[in-house]
Amino acid sequence: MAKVRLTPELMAMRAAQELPEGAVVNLGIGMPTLVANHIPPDRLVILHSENGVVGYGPFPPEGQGDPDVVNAGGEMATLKPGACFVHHADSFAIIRGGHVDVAILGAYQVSEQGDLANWMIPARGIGSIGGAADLAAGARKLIALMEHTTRDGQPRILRRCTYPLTGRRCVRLVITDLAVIEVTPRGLLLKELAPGWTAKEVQELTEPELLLAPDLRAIEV
Amino acid sequence: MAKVRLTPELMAMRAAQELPEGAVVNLGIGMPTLVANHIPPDRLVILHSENGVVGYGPFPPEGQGDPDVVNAGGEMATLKPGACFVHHADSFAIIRGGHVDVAILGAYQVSEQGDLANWMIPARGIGSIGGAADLAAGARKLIALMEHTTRDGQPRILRRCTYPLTGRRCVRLVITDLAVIEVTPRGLLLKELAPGWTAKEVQELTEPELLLAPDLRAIEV
Amino acid sequence: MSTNKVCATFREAVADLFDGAVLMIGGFGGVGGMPHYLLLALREQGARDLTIISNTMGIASAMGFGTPKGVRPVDVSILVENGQVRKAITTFPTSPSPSRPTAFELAYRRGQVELETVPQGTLTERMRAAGAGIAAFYTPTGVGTVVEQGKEKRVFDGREYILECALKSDFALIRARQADTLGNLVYRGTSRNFAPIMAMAARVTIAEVDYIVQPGELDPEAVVTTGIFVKRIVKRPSHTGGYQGMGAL
Amino acid sequence: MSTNKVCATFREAVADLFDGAVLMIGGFGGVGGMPHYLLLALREQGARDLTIISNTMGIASAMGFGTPKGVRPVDVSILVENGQVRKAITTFPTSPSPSRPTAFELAYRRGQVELETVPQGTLTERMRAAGAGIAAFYTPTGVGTVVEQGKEKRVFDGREYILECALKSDFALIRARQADTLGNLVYRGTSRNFAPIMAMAARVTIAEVDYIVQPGELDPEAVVTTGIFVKRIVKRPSHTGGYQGMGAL
Repeated sequence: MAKVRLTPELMAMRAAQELPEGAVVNLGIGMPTLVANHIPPDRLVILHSENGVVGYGPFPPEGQGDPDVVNAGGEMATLKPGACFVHHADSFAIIRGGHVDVAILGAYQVSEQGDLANWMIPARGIGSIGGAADLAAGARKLIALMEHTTRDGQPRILRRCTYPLTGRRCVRLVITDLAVIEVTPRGLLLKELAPGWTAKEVQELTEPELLLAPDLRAIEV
Repeated sequence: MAKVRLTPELMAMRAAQELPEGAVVNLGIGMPTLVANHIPPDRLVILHSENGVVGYGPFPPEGQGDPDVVNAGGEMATLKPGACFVHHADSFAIIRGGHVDVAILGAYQVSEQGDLANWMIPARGIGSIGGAADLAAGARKLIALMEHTTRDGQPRILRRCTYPLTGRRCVRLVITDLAVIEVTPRGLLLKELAPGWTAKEVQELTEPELLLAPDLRAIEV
Repeated sequence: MSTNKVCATFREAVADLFDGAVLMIGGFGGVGGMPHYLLLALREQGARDLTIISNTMGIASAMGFGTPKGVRPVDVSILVENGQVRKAITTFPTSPSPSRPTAFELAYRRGQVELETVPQGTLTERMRAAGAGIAAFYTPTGVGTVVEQGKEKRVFDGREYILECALKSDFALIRARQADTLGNLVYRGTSRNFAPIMAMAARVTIAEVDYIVQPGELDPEAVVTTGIFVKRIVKRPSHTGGYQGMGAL
Repeated sequence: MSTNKVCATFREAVADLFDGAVLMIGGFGGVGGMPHYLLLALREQGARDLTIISNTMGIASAMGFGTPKGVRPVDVSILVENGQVRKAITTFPTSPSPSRPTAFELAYRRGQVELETVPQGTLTERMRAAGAGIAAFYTPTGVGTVVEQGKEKRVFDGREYILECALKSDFALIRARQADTLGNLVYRGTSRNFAPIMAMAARVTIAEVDYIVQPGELDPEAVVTTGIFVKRIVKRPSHTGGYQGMGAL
């Protein structure tokens, strides 16, 4: 079986499976915004974006967007029936107040303990923290959606993050192009593998030791 | 000249003179709400009420009110063009944030230093503080509108309040049925007298010593 | 995360209110914004030892506020009289008229209930803080008065402030004008008052509304309370105009 | 307490912005909600040593956000490039793409500007606190990260929080859809974002709007920012559709 790394679209499709009916969900900038396109139309998921929209939907067709209806990445979005707008203080009240059931954020690094680093590359000397620290503090469940390794093949899932943190012990689930890993009190639990990959191969690209789920299986999207 | 105590309506008329064009004004429960009826129609004064209306007007004609448009005393009010509604947190942000130019509140007692007591009669053992403490802390100028003496003729303007305070050093002007008195760093300055009253007579009904304004004159309404 | 927020009856809407629950109840004090039918249902349901967070402890039924003689508006007094209230956190425990005391004031004098009196802006801000994930804040309200007793004081920029803590609840009973089935709410006039803030601060917010519409029927720019904050909605009887509409008994 | 809030020109609206002023600038980062014409007028007016409080430090002009090739959206970068900015308090000093740096990032690397990076919710809440008379508050955001450095930490209910202080400004430059002549504002879509909060927190709030109407023409239930918070309003040119309408240079 050929070893396949999941594309961003496939990762977004897998992440969409984590969103239960009725959940209030925040999608971070970058890859996570793709998740909006993969929520089944018959599943009622309330998408919230920190720039003040509740109830947005998939991206509009090319050229049909409204610059006054954008997501957290500044990309144009559509509105679902029942959407509404809130100002920034209310938007972060939703986040920090524990009203977001699931947040999906991109990450540079995630640690064994669920620490998240996603806002600054130390070598750049300057970074943009945006709303990520608030989501890390406030979301009931935080999912990191990230590439498993750096461009030169080094692990991004580490014993300890080496980049400045966005939040401590906040990540509950990691979805990468290679695996789905749960952060548990006992350690990182490998639950799913990208097609064609073995646990051993994923372990080699992961710094902390992975526990194997009894029902370890292939990612299905 | 006959000695006259100002009626509540006349006191409200006098208080209305303190509201400059463009001012944001909060009127407390009781006598202060009467002030709304005595603002000249051509003077733009923005009346704010802590229950969440900005830009209300005089009382409606008997029987024509709307129970969903009331003032802080629960009395029905009218809306002026450009009125809007805000929720309670925004309403008190307006108050505590220093956006109210003038507040006019009733008072049981006012002290020489401008302390205000208007929420609890100790003998009753229970009282209602409402929004008065917030107004005392937040309004840029606080005017106490009150009867000069108790029912049995004792002073309500005291060296020190004997009732529980609503706020310290917050009252800037006192308008009573007998006088208009400014709270200054040097003490209480008697500025205006009710028709037929002398400074000496008012002093006898006032505990702290009154300074006399150079232009002491009769209240005109 | 239930997606069916519409309750068929008021009884169903309050069925799980438990003994000892902390409850926010909307309304400023008069008839507007008061969740009359939820209060009536809660009296029938009978949960006891309640802590009530509300602007007044039933001044509408004490004062009447324009209702005709013999007609009495519904407010929290009906719970007090029914012995369901253990404690109040409120700004107005008493009515403006000492000769027409609230049921709560009478119960307080008999030592049957506890009372925490809080300035209105502080009460509101404490609820908002709970809803917004803020643990505590420094406010100037009440400095130099009994309000500061037992609280930390601190100077910022030369001015004294009091530390006040977030105030959350198990349930909020509020009234709105319209809801869509997702729980988005719009209000009418000054009856908006505490409802949007209580909705944020309660674990379960239950809204009593005049109309329920489909998602998309409310203007997205004019929604005041997002459905995120509302767990249950229930429609008032449509025949309740006039004083009945104001919840009169 | 002036009652004539309508300015005839953008130049007049920003005439008294002084060297060293602290300025809030609305918008999330893209073209929506950005006070384009006020920014252009401020560049012409020339006030220097400004402290800018804004969500981004000009990522729209770095990223384009859908504008055609050769067309560049107006944002705070024009002030940075003109040497008017001394310091930024912001959540996004950099653009998402390292290969398309903001003018601010380049100036920062040259040591020409100061930077305070603040989490977005904290930035917002600090501004709201200033507008609401709250001196400081305890937030969980940033605990265990560099955000907590130099700040007081405190445990409430077993959880750690950071003390953050109110953040006010001399001026706020915001954009809204419509104003009435009293300064009441309504917005459009996600372009609402920071504007209602900045309007509370600034001593002088200046709103750039598409339409100015008479008092009474806005729905009292749908006004988002009360005129109490708005000191000046100025109308955008009506001919600015398309990318011009988005403030392109």
